[in-house]
Amino acid sequence: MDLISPIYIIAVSLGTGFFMGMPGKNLQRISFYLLMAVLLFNTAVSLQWLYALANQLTGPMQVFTAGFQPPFSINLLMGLNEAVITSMVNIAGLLGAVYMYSVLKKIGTGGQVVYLILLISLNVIVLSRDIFNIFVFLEVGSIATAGLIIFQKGIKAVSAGFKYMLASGVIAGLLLIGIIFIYRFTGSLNIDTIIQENPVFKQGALISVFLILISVILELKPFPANGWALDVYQASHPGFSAILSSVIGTANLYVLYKFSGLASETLFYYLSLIGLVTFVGSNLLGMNQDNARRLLGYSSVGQIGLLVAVLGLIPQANSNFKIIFFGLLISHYFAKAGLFWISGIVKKSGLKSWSALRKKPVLLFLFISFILALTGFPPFPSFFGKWQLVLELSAQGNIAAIIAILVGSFFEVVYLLRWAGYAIKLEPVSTLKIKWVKLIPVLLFGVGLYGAGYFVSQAIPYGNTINFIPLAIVAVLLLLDFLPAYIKNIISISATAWFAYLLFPDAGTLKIIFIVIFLVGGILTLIPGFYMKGKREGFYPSAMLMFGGLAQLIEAENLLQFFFAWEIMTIGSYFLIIRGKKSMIHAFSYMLFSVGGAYLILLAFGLVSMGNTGIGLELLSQIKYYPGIAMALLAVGFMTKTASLGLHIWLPGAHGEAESDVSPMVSAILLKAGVFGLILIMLAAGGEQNNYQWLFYTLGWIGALTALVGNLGAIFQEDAKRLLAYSSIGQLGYILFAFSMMSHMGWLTGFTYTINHFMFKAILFLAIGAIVLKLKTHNMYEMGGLIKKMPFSFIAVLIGIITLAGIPPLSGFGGKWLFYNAVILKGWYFQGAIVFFAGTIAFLYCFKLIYSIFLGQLKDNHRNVTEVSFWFLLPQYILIIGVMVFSARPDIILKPLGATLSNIFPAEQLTWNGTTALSKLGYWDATTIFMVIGIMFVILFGWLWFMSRKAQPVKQFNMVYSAERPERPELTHLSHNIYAGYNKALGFLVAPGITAFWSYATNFFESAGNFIRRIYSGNGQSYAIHVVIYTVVVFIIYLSTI
Amino acid sequence: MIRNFFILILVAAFATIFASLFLNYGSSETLTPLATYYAENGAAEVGAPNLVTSIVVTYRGFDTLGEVTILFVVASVIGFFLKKTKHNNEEPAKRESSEIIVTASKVLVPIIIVLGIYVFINGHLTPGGGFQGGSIVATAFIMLLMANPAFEINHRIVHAVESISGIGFVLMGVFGLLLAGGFLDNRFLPLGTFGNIFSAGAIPVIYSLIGLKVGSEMSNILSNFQAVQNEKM
Amino acid sequence: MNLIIVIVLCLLIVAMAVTAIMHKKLTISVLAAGVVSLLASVLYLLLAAPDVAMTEAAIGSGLSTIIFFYVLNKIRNVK
Amino acid sequence: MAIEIISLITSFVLMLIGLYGLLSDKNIIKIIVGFSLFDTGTHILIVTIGYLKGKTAPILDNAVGLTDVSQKIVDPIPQALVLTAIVIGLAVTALMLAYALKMYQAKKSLNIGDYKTLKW
Repeated sequence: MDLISPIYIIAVSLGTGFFMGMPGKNLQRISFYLLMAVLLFNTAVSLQWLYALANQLTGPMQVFTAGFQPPFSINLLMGLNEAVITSMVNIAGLLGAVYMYSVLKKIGTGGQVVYLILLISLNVIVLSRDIFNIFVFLEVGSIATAGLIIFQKGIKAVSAGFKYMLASGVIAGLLLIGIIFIYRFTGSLNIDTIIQENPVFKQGALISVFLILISVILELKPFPANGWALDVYQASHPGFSAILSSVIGTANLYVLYKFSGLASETLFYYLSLIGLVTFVGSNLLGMNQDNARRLLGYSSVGQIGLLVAVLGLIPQANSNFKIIFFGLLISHYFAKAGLFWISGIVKKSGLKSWSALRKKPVLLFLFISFILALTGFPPFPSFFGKWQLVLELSAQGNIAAIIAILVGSFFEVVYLLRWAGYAIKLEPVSTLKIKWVKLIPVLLFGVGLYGAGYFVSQAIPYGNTINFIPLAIVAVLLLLDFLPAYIKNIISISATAWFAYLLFPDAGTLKIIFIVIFLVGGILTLIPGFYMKGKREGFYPSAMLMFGGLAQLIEAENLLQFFFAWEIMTIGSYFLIIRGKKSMIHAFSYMLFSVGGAYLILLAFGLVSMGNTGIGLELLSQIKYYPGIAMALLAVGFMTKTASLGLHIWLPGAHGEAESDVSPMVSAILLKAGVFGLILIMLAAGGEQNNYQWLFYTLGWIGALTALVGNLGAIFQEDAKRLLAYSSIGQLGYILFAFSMMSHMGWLTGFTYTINHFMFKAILFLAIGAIVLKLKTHNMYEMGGLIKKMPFSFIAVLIGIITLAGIPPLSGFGGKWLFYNAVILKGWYFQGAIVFFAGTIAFLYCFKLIYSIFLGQLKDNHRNVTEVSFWFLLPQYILIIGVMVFSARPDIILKPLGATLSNIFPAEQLTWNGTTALSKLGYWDATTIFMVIGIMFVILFGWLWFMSRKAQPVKQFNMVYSAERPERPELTHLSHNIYAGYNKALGFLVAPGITAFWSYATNFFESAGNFIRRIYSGNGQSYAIHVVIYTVVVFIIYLSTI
Repeated sequence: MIRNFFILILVAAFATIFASLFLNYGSSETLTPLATYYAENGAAEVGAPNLVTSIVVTYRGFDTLGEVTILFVVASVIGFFLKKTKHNNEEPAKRESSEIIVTASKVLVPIIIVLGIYVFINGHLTPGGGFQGGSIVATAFIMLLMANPAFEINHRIVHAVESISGIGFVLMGVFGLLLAGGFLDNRFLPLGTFGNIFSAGAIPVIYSLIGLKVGSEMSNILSNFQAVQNEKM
Repeated sequence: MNLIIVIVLCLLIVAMAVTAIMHKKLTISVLAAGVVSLLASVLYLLLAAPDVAMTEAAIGSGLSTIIFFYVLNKIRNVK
Repeated sequence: MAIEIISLITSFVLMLIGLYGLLSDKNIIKIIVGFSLFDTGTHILIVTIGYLKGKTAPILDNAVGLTDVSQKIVDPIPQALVLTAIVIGLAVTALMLAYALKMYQAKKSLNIGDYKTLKW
């Protein structure tokens, strides 16, 4: 294979550049196309090398300038690394020029030449193996940068450019001093020769290496000596900011990578510290930004910091070093360029004005993809990069670094997702005019990002175990998003059914329960979608993302698959939740808790993998280091999804404000994902006699208190959906409590509760959701007397609350019976009493729910309402059949379940005699109870019906207020504020103390960020001072170690 | 004042870096192996008595390419940065230059240009070369500007010289690649007799092109600053 | 002999540099900086670097100072 | 004391003076002056590093001859490097001055503290 030597990239570009300097009007006209041609040529050359080297059609090529061997002449090296980086540089350069078409045209040949030379200089610094040569071309690059900054008119850009020049002038000086001394001490300027000299390094050489490295680091904008860079990001033309962030950053990082060959152990340690400080610090400060480009600047700085940290943390000999580095780098590259480019399309700088994207679905999709790539969600390369990074750091035992990385990532998530929320949710204030030339680069980078994600997933260990089929279905739905909702609904339901069909065959009893909840539940909750009009853009991809994630969660066999599925599910549910009208803020807090939880899980998985080989899920039962901490982290992580006490504050808003058919999805189904996770770790902990007694004891308490607080919260609600949401918190508290008992009976209770909650909460949320949709209000005091208008809904709600309250004959009672047995056998009397008390509270809100909606006076404006849609009733009645079957014949499920559990908890089993369950303490025959009470019910109901023939209907407004005049309309509703009295006694328990705690924490970080960022005073000279201080401080610390 | 005192302390702290370099400096009596190689083989390999020139033009010619590029970029940037805005495009206020300067420039400019050319053509033999010669040429250009502030026609010529010499430089590099050992190899022309003006392969040609390039680039930069002088703000 | 010249040169360089930094008048400071360059080029001669000396003289003290004066002149005209 | 030690010290002192000017002076022009002094300091440093006591310039004229060259000349490499560095220095200084001019045109002030529209 005959390849074009990389030297031609330089020769052709510079030749053309010089040619473009010729005077003449004709040249001016064609110069842009000349520029494009050269950029295309460069891209082609680097891509052919990439192709040839990646497929091992050729070896790396050395270019010896002037025909002499190094170190006597300057040599360029084109290896696989260089091919990758130069391809990245040239592709972005080419697309960047397309994007900047109008500004490059306007500014004329001078500007085009500068742009071209910038790219050349980047190619050279990547290829060159000579330190001084790299210095020269770094200078070329920084001068060209200073020139490109002023493409944007106005004093802001000019002063930013000057600040940049001052700082980079100082940095260049440091580099030059370092270079000349390294020559003095090693007698060479060639990197490879100097590295060979390494054994004879004298102290002076160490100092010069320090100077060289610190100056390259300073070029990479370490926090806090990076004020100049932020101004540049903000003030430059967005097309150039994109180049600056994704391309120049990349090339400079590669320079650092090359120079890091000179570094000693100590210097690597500093590299990692500097990188981590930058990552955490910069993202902390990013939280306070309102200007989109400045925010992107902070994020850029942070990402580069993370990459510097990786360079310092992971030895380059490690087989996964490259894929970690590449995974993180390529995400940053695509996403940052894409976001800066979009910022030039949106034009307005305030984050809130990005809502203009709402009207452009393609652009919005790309925007969100870029944001998710930066925050490290799957299927983007950064997800896999971060995953592998955490595993490698765990293998080193470097937990502190993992924590720092996760904290920094979390800060980044905070501001990026808040921004995404604005774009998705806020009312657009302006419309966008999009030029094709500006859209094409963004589009291509979006495609590239997904492609890179797939590539990286295949390159990391176990990455090929990821099942991408669910994501493919999501992609199909995205492409079909222009179709009417019912078609997409049919596709989604079929796909969910297909997942279920695929999963069923090799699932055990435990998994089957979750397959039913996740996927059959998914189908049932998708059915109401047929009622929805229009296209419901974005709904089905999100829903399938969530259900796909849930399916994969069940399917997962290793930690990576599990975490992948967990994150996919989280994103899907986020997009579902944020669809509600007032959901922006609630979806945001849901996401913060979810991401926080996910990071704890990730950290725990890191601990789990320590000292173990492989990443199979079975490792959870053989944790070698810090098993207690790992288990606790996992538990807390999963409890963010089950909304246990302390971590529950996101739930009422998120579930309450979600769309009518989304609430049942997230409440009845999604919460069980957390339960699934908890079961997973409990199984791994071993049976009753495990090493984590303290943990499960604590979880039991948390469960009990959650039940109490959730139910208390529910009784004070006037909003029907929030009432149900609080009830979910309480119910999940029961479930957590039951499983925490770690006994046979406890787990049977837990599963019974789980199945029940799935069914009755779906029924209730579907029923209430449909009513809310019809009446257009959530407030119960605005409803009333709907029993005659909506009899089917009434029956469904009635059955729902009977199940919920645990009244015989329905399955809730069975749950209670099992519960008392379990508590007594376990001996958790005190906690059990709390849960019992919580159960009585549940009666109160159940009563309130049915009374205020269906009984009492019909409101005037509801005189003409009719029964809710068939599509909402259908799943409710299917579920009611489920409740009936489970109530009448619980043994169908509980028997095989008990058999499975007996392997784990052999002691104190429940034994079955036909349909009669026997425990140590007594027996329970659900079928008989069901029959007896059913017969009694029919008799009593008939008698009542018979007796009430003569009842006299009362006119609607025939009522007496005992001489009091209701001041507000809601006071005419009897059940309004019905439990005010209890509030006096127990209100302190639901006082928003926990909310206050979280908002205090938020405020603390925000104001810390706000305080620290004041060092960025805007004074260019101060920025130069920062650079010097930074150097001196690092040097003095360094000096003490050599 | 406090701020300046703080900076003084900072600079003093910075001096510790220098101090530690200084303490490790040691003394050196002999050349580095790299320099020894150039000293021993430079004459035979490249054929130029001035070793600095051999290094600048050939061994490290690639640096020089970068350096020329820097000047080129700066000239371009300053070109569009300081470009006259439309509404300022009035006739420059004619500042009559004094008779002496005009006459002196007529006499001196050719001499200075010749001197500059001499310096860069002899770059491989004697001290000096492209940069030095180029800057001398640029000095002549300043004199022209001083004598005739509204100096416009030659601007195009300067640009053309700049372009052509730049392209020529790159072409010389490519010739080296195609006809000799590598990019910017001077040996595609015969090395000639050591010490002659036409010796050292392509070095005189390359260095002259560099000289022209540097001279015209600097002239460009200067004329842009000059142009601002006549502009209203 | 050379040693004494070098010492004197170096003292002058430092003195001029301090002048350049401390002096209130911009013209003086720019001029002093130019002189520093010029003196440096003499130093280069003594350090056996004639090429560098020529370059520093032509560029560092020549062209660079001229550009400074162009800018100063422009600013003064505006004032 | 040897020549190279003195000039080494001078180069360090010059760089420090330049740095002090760069960091302390409010006037943009004087900041640039400080920068150019710093630059000159680095040039002196580089040349000094190539200097060897009692050796001549690296030009192979009749006085040096062609034999045993390495015993007679100073190191030519730093000299080659410094040529490049000087030109780069000029380029940077010129561009900074162009910036200064533009900034002055916009706000009629040379005080660096007046250009703080972007911050935090």
